[in-house]
Formats: sequence, C-alpha cells, structure tokens
Amino acid sequence: MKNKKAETLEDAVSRIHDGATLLIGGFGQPGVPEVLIDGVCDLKRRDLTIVTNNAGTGHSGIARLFEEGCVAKLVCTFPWAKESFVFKELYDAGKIELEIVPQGTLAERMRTAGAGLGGFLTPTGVGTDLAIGKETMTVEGKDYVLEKPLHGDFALIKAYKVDPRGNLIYRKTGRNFNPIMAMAAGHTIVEVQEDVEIDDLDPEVIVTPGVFVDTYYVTGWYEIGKERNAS
Amino acid sequence: MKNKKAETLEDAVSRIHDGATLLIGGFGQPGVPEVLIDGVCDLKRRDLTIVTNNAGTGHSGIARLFEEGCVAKLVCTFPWAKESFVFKELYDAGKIELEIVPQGTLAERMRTAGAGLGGFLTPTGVGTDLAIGKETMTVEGKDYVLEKPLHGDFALIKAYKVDPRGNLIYRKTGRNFNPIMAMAAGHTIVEVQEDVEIDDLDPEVIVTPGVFVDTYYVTGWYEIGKERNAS
Amino acid sequence: MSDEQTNLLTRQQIAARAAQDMEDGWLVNLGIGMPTMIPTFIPRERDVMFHSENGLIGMGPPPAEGEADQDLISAGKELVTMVPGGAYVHHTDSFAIARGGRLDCAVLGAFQVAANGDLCNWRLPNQTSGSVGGAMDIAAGSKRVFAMMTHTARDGAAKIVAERSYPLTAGGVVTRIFTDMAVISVTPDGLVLDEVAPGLTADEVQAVTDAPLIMNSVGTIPIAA
Amino acid sequence: MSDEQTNLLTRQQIAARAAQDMEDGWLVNLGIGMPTMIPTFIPRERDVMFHSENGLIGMGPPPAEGEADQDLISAGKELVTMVPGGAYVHHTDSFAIARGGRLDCAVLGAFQVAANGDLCNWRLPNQTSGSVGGAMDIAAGSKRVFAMMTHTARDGAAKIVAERSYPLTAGGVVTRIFTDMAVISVTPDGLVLDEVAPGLTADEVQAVTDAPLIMNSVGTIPIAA
Repeated sequence: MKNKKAETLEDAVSRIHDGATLLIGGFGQPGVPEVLIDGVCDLKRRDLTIVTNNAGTGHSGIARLFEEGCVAKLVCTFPWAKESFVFKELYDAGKIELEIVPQGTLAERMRTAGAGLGGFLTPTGVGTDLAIGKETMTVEGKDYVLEKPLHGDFALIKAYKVDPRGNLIYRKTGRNFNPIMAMAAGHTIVEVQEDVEIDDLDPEVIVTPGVFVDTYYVTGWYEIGKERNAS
Repeated sequence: MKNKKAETLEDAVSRIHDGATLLIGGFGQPGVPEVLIDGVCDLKRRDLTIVTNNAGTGHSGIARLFEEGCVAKLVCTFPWAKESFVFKELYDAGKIELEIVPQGTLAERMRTAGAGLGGFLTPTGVGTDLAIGKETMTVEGKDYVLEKPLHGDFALIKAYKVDPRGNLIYRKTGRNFNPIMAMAAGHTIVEVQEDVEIDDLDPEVIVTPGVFVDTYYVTGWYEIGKERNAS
Repeated sequence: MSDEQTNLLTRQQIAARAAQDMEDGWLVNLGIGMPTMIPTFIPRERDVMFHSENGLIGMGPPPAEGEADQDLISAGKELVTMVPGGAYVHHTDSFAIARGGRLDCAVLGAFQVAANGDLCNWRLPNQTSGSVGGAMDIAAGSKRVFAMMTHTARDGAAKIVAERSYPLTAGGVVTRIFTDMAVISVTPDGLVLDEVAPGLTADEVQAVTDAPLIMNSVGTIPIAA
Repeated sequence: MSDEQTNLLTRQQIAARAAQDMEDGWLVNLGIGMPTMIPTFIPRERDVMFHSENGLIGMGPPPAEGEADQDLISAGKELVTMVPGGAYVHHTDSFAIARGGRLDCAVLGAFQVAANGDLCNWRLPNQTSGSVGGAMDIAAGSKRVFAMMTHTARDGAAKIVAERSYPLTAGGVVTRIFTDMAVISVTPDGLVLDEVAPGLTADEVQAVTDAPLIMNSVGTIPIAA
C-alpha cells in the first residue's frame, strides 16, 4: 500500500512550489490546518495564490503567510474582518490581489473542479457586482450566472482521524470546506489529529475517501488559533 | 416537533397524485424502496414519470408499477437488462416513453435540482447521441454538454435508520441514489428499516439531514427483491 | 425628534418581534449581528431549527461555562452548541440547503432595502470591496428573507427606499422588514406598513422612509413588559 | 481459420494479460462482463483498489458461502465484499471520483474502438436504444481507458477500425486494447501492435483489424502455464 504518511512537517509540505495555488481549509478557526500553514511559511515560498474563506486572524496561521510575504493573491469570501488586519495592510498598500467569491459559489466551484465538471449555473450573485464579466443564462424562466471550476495545485486541509488509506473523518464545524478542497486539488495534504489502523474507521462514516488524499501529517490535538512561535 | 412518521403505508404514499414525477432510489436491488412502490401500485395512480437507475426486475417493485399501467415515462440509465422484461414489453408496444441518461449525469442533474442550481457542464456524452439537442460549451479548451436540473414531485427512497427529525443513515451499497433523490424532490418519502430516538444518531455520521425528509415509514428488515403478494 | 428617539425599539425588542414570525417547524438561518439575538425570544413550544452555513444544522445557544468546544462555532465565529437531532455537513451540502430552498427563512442585516425587495447588505457604495460571506447565496435561496435593521442610517438617511442605490446582494428577495420603528411587508403592490413601534404614528414612519408605505390597517408592535 | 481459432486467448487469458497492466496503487473501475475477471489475476503484492460506481471504493471478491450481504453488490449487480480500508459513498460522490480523474484506469468492454481512441460500447447501430449505465461518465473521466474484447465480432467483422461507425460512448479515450489476439496501444501516431497471442503472427492480427497497426517490436502475450 502506498505510504501517505509524512514523518516530518517538512516532508508534508516541501513539494509546494513558488506560484502554486493552495486551497486552505477552515471557516473561522475550526478546520484551519495551522501546522501545515506554518510549514509553508517556513519554506518561504513566494507568489502563492491562497483560496480560503477568511483573510486570517491576528498574526498566526494564514495571517503569518501574508505577513511573511508568501502570498500574491487571495480568493476568499470575507476579507474585511477586524482580526484580518495583516491582510488589510497589505491590500491597502497594493501588495496583494483580492478576488471575492460568494461562499456557496466558492465551495461549489471547488466541487465542480473535483467532480470533473466544466461549470455550473447559480442564482447567487445575479445582477450584482460579483457577476460582472460573467456569462448569464436563463433556465426555466430563472436567471443564473455561469461559474467556472476552481482547481488547486495543492489542498491543505485539517481532519480529525485518518487511516493508512487516507480515509478521513472530521470534527464538528471543523469539517466545513475541507472535504471539498480535498477533491479539488492536484495534491491534497492533510494535517490530522490522530492516525488509526486500517479498518478502524467504519466505511459507512468516512467523509473523505482516501482516493482524495495524497499526504497526511499527524499533529495530535492542539489549541486552535493560538500564536505559536515560528519553528 | 413536526411528526414525520407515517403509521400506515397508505398514509406514507397517499399524497402522490396522477401525473407526478417520482424519483425512486436504488441500484440493482439494494436501496430500492420496495414497500413504498407496492404502496403506490395499490393507489392505482396513472401517468407517473419514474426516474430511477434500472427498468425493474421480474414482476415486483418497479416492474409491478409498469405492469399495473401506472407509468407513462421512464427516465433511467440501464433499461435493457434481461430481468426488465416487463418494461421491454411495454416499450415495444409503444405504451411507455423512455429517456436514457448517463448515470453520473442522472445523479448530478438531481443534485443540481436539490442544490438550487440551474445546470452544469459535463464532459460526459460530448459528441454522442445523448447530447443531441443539448447546448455544448468549451471551457479552458475542453468541450462540455450543458445539462439541466431534474426535479421530482416526490422522492421514494430507502434508508437504514431514521430519527424523529428525519435524519438518515444508509446501509452499504443501498446508499446509491437515495441521498441525492432526497434533496431533489418537493416531498421526500422514506421507507426505513428502523427508527431510533432523537440523539441516537451521531450528528457526525448522518448522510441525509432531516431537512430533506418529509415522511418516513418503518418497514423492519425484509429480504430484498422477492416477489410479494400485492397487499 | 427627541420624543421619537425614545420610542425606538431596542435591538432586543426588534429581535423579539422578528422571533414572533418564526413558525413552528421552520429551518432558519441568522445573519451576523442583531439576527443572532432572535433564538432567545422564540417561545419554547415552537420548534425552530437553526442552520449555520459553516455546516451546522441544529445550532444551539452558547455553551455553558466550561463546556465550550473549540471545533463548534457559528457562522459569526461564536462558540455555540448543537441541539439534539442536529447534523454536521460540509460546505457544499450546507449551501445546497441554502440555495435549494430548504431554508424557510433567513434573517439578515441590511444597509438598504428597496420597495421591490432588493437587498443590499454586503458593500457600501463608497467602498471598493466588501465581505460577502454567504449572504448572496442565502438571500438568493431562502423561501423568505427578513431584513432586520435600524430604520434609518446613523446620519438619518432612509434605508428603505423606492429604488436601491447601494450594491445589490440579491434582487427582489426581501419579504418582510423589521426595524426599530416598524414591521413592513414587501408585496407585489408595494411596501405595506403592518405595525409601528408603540408611541410612533404611521406618518412618522413614512416620513423617514423613502418609498410609499401602504397603510390599510396599521397595528402596534407588541412589546413584552 | 481453424488453426487460428485454437490460438485465440480465452476470456481468462485476456483478463490475466490486462491484470498485468494494473499498477501498484491504482484505483480501477471494471465494466460489466470480462473485465470483472481481472482481480483474481492481479499479483498479491500489488495494491490495486477497485471502484464500483454504485458507491463502493474497495470492492472485494464475491462473499464466502453464507456470508453474502444483500446490500453489498457490484455495479454488475453481483454480490461482493469490501476490502479493509474501503468506503461507501453516494452516487454523485462516486461519479465525482470517476469524472474527476481519480480513476487510474477503467477497463470496459467494447463493440468498436477506433484508431483515435473513440470508444463505442453502449448501443449497436441497428438498435434504437441502449443501456448506457455509467459507461459514458467513466470513459470520459478516467485517466486511462482499457478496452477489453474479442478482436472481431461473431460474424468476423473487425471491431478495431480506422473510424468508428457505431454510436459513440466517449471520444478519443481508449489508451490500450486487450483482445483474444493482441495487445494494442492507442498513440498519437496511431495503433501500435505491442503483443500478439502465442501462435499468431502480426500479419494475422492486421488481417482482421480495419486500421493500420504500427509494428516496431511486436512481442508475444505471456500465458501462464
């Protein structure tokens, strides 16, 4: 069986290259792969495109990626939260590009990529600024915007448990975008609280089948959203 | 809490009207709501459109619906199996309309309906007879067929366990189309092996949230695919 | 104007009034801010489930002291709980629920609501960007959209207008408006003034509303003692 | 022709040859019929997982006597088992895997394969209808599509052709063809005859193939004793 387990954080993330598009899981702080993000910061990669819901909190996690100058573009739904001050400073200084996508559309665009589809028609955003430049179509009398797939070179996600096949389960609202991003990337890297033996996960309850997982790194439990020292 | 439990089979299905479109779960015999189908047969409804993967087996289940003259049109992926001789006879006699849809497209069209979307672009069927009359589009150099949502007036599905909210889990390959059809209908009716108390289903493992379930009827375990006497 | 000020509803009172409209058996999504105050005002005997777009069906109140779970938050990023019979889903399933018409109601804040039900709540006209979050999907997909807001902006400008001048969130979706002055229904005939806050007159509400209000039988918003 | 007949591979031998191409770590979908015979021929040390489009990742062999589960079947409607580390998914997730390029290989039966990789396997030209099942999605989405079939039709007509005359399943998708006479690769330059069955010559294979075969170094299909 292919060994998907990375023994070190560096092994888990080192294939990420300058200019890559990273889908990064999490909504608020649950489900954010904070350890993997620190790993990417340590690599000092440049010109990354980051796809994630929020624009970072404080100085840790995704905010640290911004602060260390790794990111050229952010695709997100909710950039202007108070705690995203690091992003705001870079944006105001013209140092980072921003694409705002409605949250359901962001999720669906990634699923569309993962499912091998070429696009979908959504009622979300019809007639709004976010539909400017996009094709619109009328189906059964209702207007829709044509949205295109959103692929990642890598997905960085967080899960609760993994088995050697890479099958994943999540924990509460830490699930969020993670299973979708796992589908949508060329290479999916998981940080996971615990790894278990083959057959320890009931095949009925697996949320992400291992076919979508390339690499996992076991972190154990940690308190989320805390500033940690850079390694 | 709204009571979704039907005490009798008739209560479970009686709102189904002549001319309705029914999404009926199952692939092969697992996951086919055989008891609900018998209930519909007993109602002697006419001009139904049936959306389901297969064209019935022997004389029971969906084949009985055909045989009793309830069905005007079948939308399916695999009509010409040996065991679907009842359907074949009706089709050859010009008594039933047939629409063939690729299996992934069938599932995705129902999900699209359930997700409030207006269509999707699929590579499936490009250049084939099944794309005739459909719009095609090129995205990033690849050709796609535009497929439209497929709504049901009713979904008739089969599940393993239900709680009073209507939350569902399934059993093995009995899952198949059932969770998707539950999303895509105006009214979803579930036949279920067992009902359990509120909180007996772990919220992490629910496959179909109760929001997609309108009515359920508890059947207990039964051997699938057997001819039963009409009730 | 100083007399009128004292007759404005508090945020709690607006939430309490909106809570009265939450019907038994509904699944409801609550926007960030004032709408999140609604649950505490729903009568115990009514079964209303809350959907939080980050994948939570059956959102419950904030956790008791010492019982918080760091992995269980609302869309507003607050620690919450789950009620019995809830379920966790991922983001596309969560938005399938929202877009697919499975939300009986969404209660959202608003910068501006137009007489045709246009909702504007994601970006101010003088901003080059805004935080859209899930608002566009939820507003486009819910069976009903309730706008909940102060009746006028801080500078006194009307927020209920004949035609929107702000960037659109979703067109023609608002069905009812709950403010600190009134309850207004959006109908095919126009805006209907259903109720005014105690001590206010219908004309006083019309005076700070930039769209004509139909006044057939205007009631008074009931306030709990 | 009677001598040639005896040199044709059996169904088992075709399956055994195709099994040799299944690489360690692959996820593979097997079409109905001959392809389902492949798993028994895969060497034990190779880790190949099977995907069944009815929602089964990690399909195992038929159940032992008395251990069948009525809810566990393959896409061909046969009772099967699940291997350790498998997972159940619903139909849209199953086809997301297929369409999304997560199948390393699909092995499908065929009525006709064209030199450009066009696959025809769902409907005969004289039929007004056919059973498409999951073939179009799986053929369109897999990283590789192997066609597995008799080299000629029962009436002797070539099934490997310069241009298809049968209704299309998916265009330009077949990467390799396994028949009872040969192993042929579909390349940008055309069809390459890689191997012939023991006792057959390359020219004999060409004679029953309606498209030119490139013959650089033609090997012999190894047959287990």
